[in-house]
Amino acid sequence: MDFSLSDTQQMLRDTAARLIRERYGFEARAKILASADGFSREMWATFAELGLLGVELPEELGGIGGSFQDLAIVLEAFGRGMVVEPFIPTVVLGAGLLRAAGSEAQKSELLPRLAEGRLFLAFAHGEPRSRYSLTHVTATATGGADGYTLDGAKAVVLGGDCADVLIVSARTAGKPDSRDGLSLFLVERGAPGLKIRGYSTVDGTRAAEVTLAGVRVPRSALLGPEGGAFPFIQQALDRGIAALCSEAVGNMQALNEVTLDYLKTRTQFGVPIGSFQVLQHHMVDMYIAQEQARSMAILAADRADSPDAPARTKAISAAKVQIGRSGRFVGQWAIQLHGGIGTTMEYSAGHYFKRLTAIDRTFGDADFHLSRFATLDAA
Amino acid sequence: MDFSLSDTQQMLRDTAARLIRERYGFEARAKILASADGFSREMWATFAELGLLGVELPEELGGIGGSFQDLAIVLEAFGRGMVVEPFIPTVVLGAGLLRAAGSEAQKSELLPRLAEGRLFLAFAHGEPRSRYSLTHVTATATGGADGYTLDGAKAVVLGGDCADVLIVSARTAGKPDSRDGLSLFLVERGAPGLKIRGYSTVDGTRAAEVTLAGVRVPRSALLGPEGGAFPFIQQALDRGIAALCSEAVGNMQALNEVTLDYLKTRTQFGVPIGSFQVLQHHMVDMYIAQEQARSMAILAADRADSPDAPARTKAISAAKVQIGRSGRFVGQWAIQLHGGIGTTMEYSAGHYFKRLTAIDRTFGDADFHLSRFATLDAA
Amino acid sequence: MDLNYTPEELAFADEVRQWVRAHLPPETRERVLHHKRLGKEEQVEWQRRLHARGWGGPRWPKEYGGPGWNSVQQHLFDEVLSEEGAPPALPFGLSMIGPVLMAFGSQAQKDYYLPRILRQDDWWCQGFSEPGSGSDLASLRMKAELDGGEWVLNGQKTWTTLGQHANMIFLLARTDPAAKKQQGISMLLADMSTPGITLRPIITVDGEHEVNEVFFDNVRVPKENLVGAPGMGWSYAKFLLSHERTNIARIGRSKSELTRLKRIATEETADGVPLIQTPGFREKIAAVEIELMALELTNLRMIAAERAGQAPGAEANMLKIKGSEIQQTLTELMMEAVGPYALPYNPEAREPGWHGEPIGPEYAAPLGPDYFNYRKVTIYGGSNEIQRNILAKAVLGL
Amino acid sequence: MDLNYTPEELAFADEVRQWVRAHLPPETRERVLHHKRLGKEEQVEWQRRLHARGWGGPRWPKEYGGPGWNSVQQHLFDEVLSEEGAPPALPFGLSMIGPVLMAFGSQAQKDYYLPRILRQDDWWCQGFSEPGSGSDLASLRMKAELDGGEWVLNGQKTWTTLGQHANMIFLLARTDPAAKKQQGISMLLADMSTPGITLRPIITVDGEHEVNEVFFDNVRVPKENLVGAPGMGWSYAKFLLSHERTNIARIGRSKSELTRLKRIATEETADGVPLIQTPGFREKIAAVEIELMALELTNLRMIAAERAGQAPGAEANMLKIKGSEIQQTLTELMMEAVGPYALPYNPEAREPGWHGEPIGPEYAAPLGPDYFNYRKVTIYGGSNEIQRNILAKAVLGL
Repeated sequence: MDFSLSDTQQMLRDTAARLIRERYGFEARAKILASADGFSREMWATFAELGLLGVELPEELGGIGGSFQDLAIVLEAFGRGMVVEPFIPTVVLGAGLLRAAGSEAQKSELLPRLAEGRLFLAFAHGEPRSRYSLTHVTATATGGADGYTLDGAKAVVLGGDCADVLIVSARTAGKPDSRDGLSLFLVERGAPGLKIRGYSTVDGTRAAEVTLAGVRVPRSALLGPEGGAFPFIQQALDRGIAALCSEAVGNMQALNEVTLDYLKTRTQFGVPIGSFQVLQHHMVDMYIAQEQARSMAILAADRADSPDAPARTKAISAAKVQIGRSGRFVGQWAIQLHGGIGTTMEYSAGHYFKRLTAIDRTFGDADFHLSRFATLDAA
Repeated sequence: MDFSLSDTQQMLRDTAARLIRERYGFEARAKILASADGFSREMWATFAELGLLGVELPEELGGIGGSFQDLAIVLEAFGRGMVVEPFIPTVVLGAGLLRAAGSEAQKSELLPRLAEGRLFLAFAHGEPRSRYSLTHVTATATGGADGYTLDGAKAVVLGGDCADVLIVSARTAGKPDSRDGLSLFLVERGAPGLKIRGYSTVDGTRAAEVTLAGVRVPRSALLGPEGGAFPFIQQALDRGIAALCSEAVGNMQALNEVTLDYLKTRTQFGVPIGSFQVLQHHMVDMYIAQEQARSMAILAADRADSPDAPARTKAISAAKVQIGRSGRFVGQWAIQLHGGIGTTMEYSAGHYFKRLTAIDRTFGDADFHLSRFATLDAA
Repeated sequence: MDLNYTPEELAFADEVRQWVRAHLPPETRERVLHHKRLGKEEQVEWQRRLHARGWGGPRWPKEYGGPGWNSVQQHLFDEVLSEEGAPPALPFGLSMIGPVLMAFGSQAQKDYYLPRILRQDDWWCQGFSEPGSGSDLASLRMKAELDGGEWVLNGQKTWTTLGQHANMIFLLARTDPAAKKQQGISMLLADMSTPGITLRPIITVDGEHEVNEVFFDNVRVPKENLVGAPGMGWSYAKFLLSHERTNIARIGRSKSELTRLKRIATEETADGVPLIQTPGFREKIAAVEIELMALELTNLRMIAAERAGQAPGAEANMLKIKGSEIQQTLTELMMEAVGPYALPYNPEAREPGWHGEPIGPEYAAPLGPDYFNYRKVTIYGGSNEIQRNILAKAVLGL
Repeated sequence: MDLNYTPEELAFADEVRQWVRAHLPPETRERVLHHKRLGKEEQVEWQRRLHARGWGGPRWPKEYGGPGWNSVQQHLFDEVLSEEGAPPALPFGLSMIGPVLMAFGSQAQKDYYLPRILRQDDWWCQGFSEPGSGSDLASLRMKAELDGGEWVLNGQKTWTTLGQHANMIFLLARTDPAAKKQQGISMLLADMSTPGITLRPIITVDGEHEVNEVFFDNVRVPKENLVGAPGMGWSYAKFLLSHERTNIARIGRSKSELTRLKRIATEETADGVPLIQTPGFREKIAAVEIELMALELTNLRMIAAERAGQAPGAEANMLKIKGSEIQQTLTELMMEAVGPYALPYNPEAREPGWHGEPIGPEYAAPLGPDYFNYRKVTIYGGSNEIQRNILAKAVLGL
């Protein structure tokens, strides 16, 4: 048992922390949000330069050959900065799926570009009626040896707005809610029949509604085995959840610091409001919520790449429940302790709160994962 | 809309309050608990003298012809006193069932005795595996024109310990969980084959496990229509719940008063502990919980005898949820605010807490009724 | 004891309902029920229609143009209007400065301002909070100095709701710098177009412009714009805040929001089952519905006590606490109900004239922002922590 | 970072497990796991067996007869013993007065008392709380006056856990009445059989006799029974309470209680479905299981920090807060699980030798009483409110 950081991890932590501190302050982020893309391509190039896009990639593909735990260190720092660039869609989901399911040709074509910051990916899986279900896929892929035709609609595709290549899940067989018959396809932006409607999300990141109407892709666009994509999809989303957990911990810790600082400096009735016992106890409970969340984020990062799917999934669901509940508690109380100022755009607390709220809505909320955990447990 | 008390209600309130104040103090109650029966027959005689046993009964049967709301006034006072005599089993459930389902002969034989304090009743309905289900009855009654033979087991029969007559539910037809085929029977204490194992409950009232092995009863022991007892059972338990709600409000209010008094008089660190803001806010929330519970107890009493079963049942379930949640909150926090002293037998707070806990376990807990309410609502 | 309304009360409610259905513009109703933005003109027009019917000031006494209703009628009126999707009444004139002027204003102020409030000739806003004084109003620093026949105002106000629409402001300022905290504060009225007043929007995290900062730089207002006596502003403000409690539980509105939640939970599905039939979510809806039932009865008990001549004391603060918690739970459940579709930010969809294609279900657009917006209801009008302090002291004697 | 135990650590845990399985009397194990009462002899016998194996003081240093384990080994030892149903270690000697004597006792006290603690020759109890001083220990009033070669004790102690079994008590008394609150308090040891000491049971609401009042009426104890220096009792007590935090989260025990809850929820049914498969109850179990997983990891993080030489500060108080809340939730869910069978009160069923017919399921008898009993865990050892005060001050700087 060892909770200490490796040398690589310490290096990554320091690098990411310095970047956020020096170039991703509240004002800088506000400018990025107000830009045309809603994120910064320049910042993305900096991520590439610093090696943050290739943490998990092998050296021969331009990476540093690290683990998911190494990546989690970066994500925690990004949580503190509320980084809006499409890091989870591209690096955690996209690169993760390519590494797990891709052919050598697919990997060697795409992953070096990704490590260099020249490729955005997005995972187009959820559908308008799927809510948080992993298997409710009604998009279809027909054809075979000479390529496929894709039809369907994909909902709230994170990073879908700017993705160069979409990884689209579609049915080559099976009933709408079956685990069998799911396949993944690489679809280039600009493919005829592909429509991407981009938009901001409430927390300032970007997403898209995607429709596919007779989109033709070659046989080589198939990612992984035809009809056998479910385990890859499940693992990709488990990785996505683990990433959100680490990000949420950075977010919560920063929000707690801002709130604690406010309690110490804001005076009312002639004393700092942090001298009121009720506010002190809420702050203590927010700190405990953060530490409990941190423990579960560590677990999630440890398990994210485990091949033991049932155990992994159970740990990941447990972590998402804890993150959802802690994030809700910390977020709501941070606003309450701030009073009016916490509800304004000009102050960081409300933005952290929105991001924590969005994280709970992403890849299954606390109730969904509590139920999944309970079902796995009873099984 | 009118929340004021009628003259009868004011009279009942004053009578019951005086009785509790003068003769049912904490010490007096402790003596009653320590007695052989676990309750006071003398006290029961006093209830009879004061007319409290016949509030709902028509004058010709020895009552005062009042409503359930009138009875609720008495129950609230009894909640304050934590009265352990089998009032709900005898007066609310037993007399209620007799009035609703009984023949003129049954009523005129039993109800005057009951009003005079010479008859204890109990409703033997729940079974070892029924939990809170109203229809899970596996006890059977076979026979017909020349009488019935009863077989089965009844669980946690409130007041079963001292009942002179048990009202036993049994199947004359139908599957174990069906609404159809349920019948009620009057079974005299001492009937051959009837075994009553009495015991104390955690809150100091009395109950019994009842087994029936070939118990013979005459045809005239049938209470209400053969096979058609379900509506009577449902209404009886709705009345029982409404009674518990009123009792719980008296209980909560007394417990809050005791706790508030403790906060004002107990000093630590040189000041009354009620000067600590965290304890103040908990006390405020306990007060709010009590008032919300009071509102729902008023609703439950208003609806207890309504013939509109779906609307009644929904209101009763809502009330039981509120009572369960408020009672749990008030009870747990009352102990916490008291500290050690609240956990001792010598002090009233712990006894109120136990009674509130027992009330949540009786006739369906908050979760059971939340689910019932939600199901009725979606229907 | 009788929990039912009398036939007369039911007939009254029915009369109100029929009238509202006949006179509330359908597009206004639609916007209110679907949480789209309301235009200023729309709001003014509705108040004028109410006033024309004699219902412009449902809590006002007859002598000032009110209908002279009792507390049950006032409650029923609120309920029906909420259920029918009428725009919520603006409190600033009707329930804030109006009652203060009735109680403490000069005859001239009453004669001039009160009819204008009923007709919505003036849109009032409030100037109490300052950047340094949130819950602690007594620490305010805005100054008003008498110079010739005029008060000269200097300072800053904040959290001024809908100040962008207002032409009048009532405010607290320190007129006697030597006096101790609460003393030396006076209440003044100012025309928003007076030179020296500037307004800066505060954009809240939901992206909306609802509140403002208001700056006063040597703003000169007539001497007559003082309300009542100098130095009494603090006690008038307390009087005002106790009036603002009216309808603070917002039960009628929460009931219509509960209906909306159920409608959404009927549309939304998880694994093909409507959320409203899914254990878990179904029970969460039931839990808030029961809380709301209880609060409605608690409110009715207080209304009955009020009609019986018992002025509600600080117990009424529990209506604020529970009422605001219920409002927040409802917005949270609606956001939860749409799952991932709580994420898209689509403010255009809330514009009165927008007819674009929605992102996800058509009801989704306001749900995320409303959840963020409604965090305010446990903060404004005295945070719930302040409400508990008051209850602890006034009701429990702690 | 590696969340797995090392092979050496796993081998250690396995060694402990095998030994416990071979040496824990099955009937003791049964009673612990089913929440029946443990006899005094049974408790003593278990401690002696542990001691014979060299494991009598798992946190004690080698020089005083401990095994000299690191924090991970200590944690694993606690875990395994909890899981295997060993009687919980009595804290009074091992984790309370023992460490105080090691740090501050005279050589004679160490030589005499420490081995006796490991062998359980003495059963110690604690005399800190007084009727007037719960959380506020500094306000205590018990007096100790030096008279010749002896201290004369007068006063009253309360909440003395298992005092009915004890032959020795350590206590705080005021030796200098002139000194200010915390000063003037000393720590003393007394033989419970000294004339003038009387014990009165306190029966708690669950009907059990676990705590006592202890009265001192001119009780004379030798001068040598003073611990350390006079007037230093307050700081020794703080030292002691910080040691008592060890294993305060009681995670091993909560894990075995979770297993017990799941077993009960598998037996119990609602409408024929086992509770553990019923949505609602299933999710309640899952929620506490996740809380416990998180707390276990939080605890391991602190243990790792401790092994790395960082003494855990007040952050450890969060283990007490969360750990006690989880224990209470578990007792509450077990009580809920049995529904109406939480009502019968059947204390005989908890007696070691009882073999009567249970009322309802055989596991039901302790569930109601345990729920009532466990309210204490958020009260004793510094209530959770006090823990939050400490965290606010020491960790957050508020």
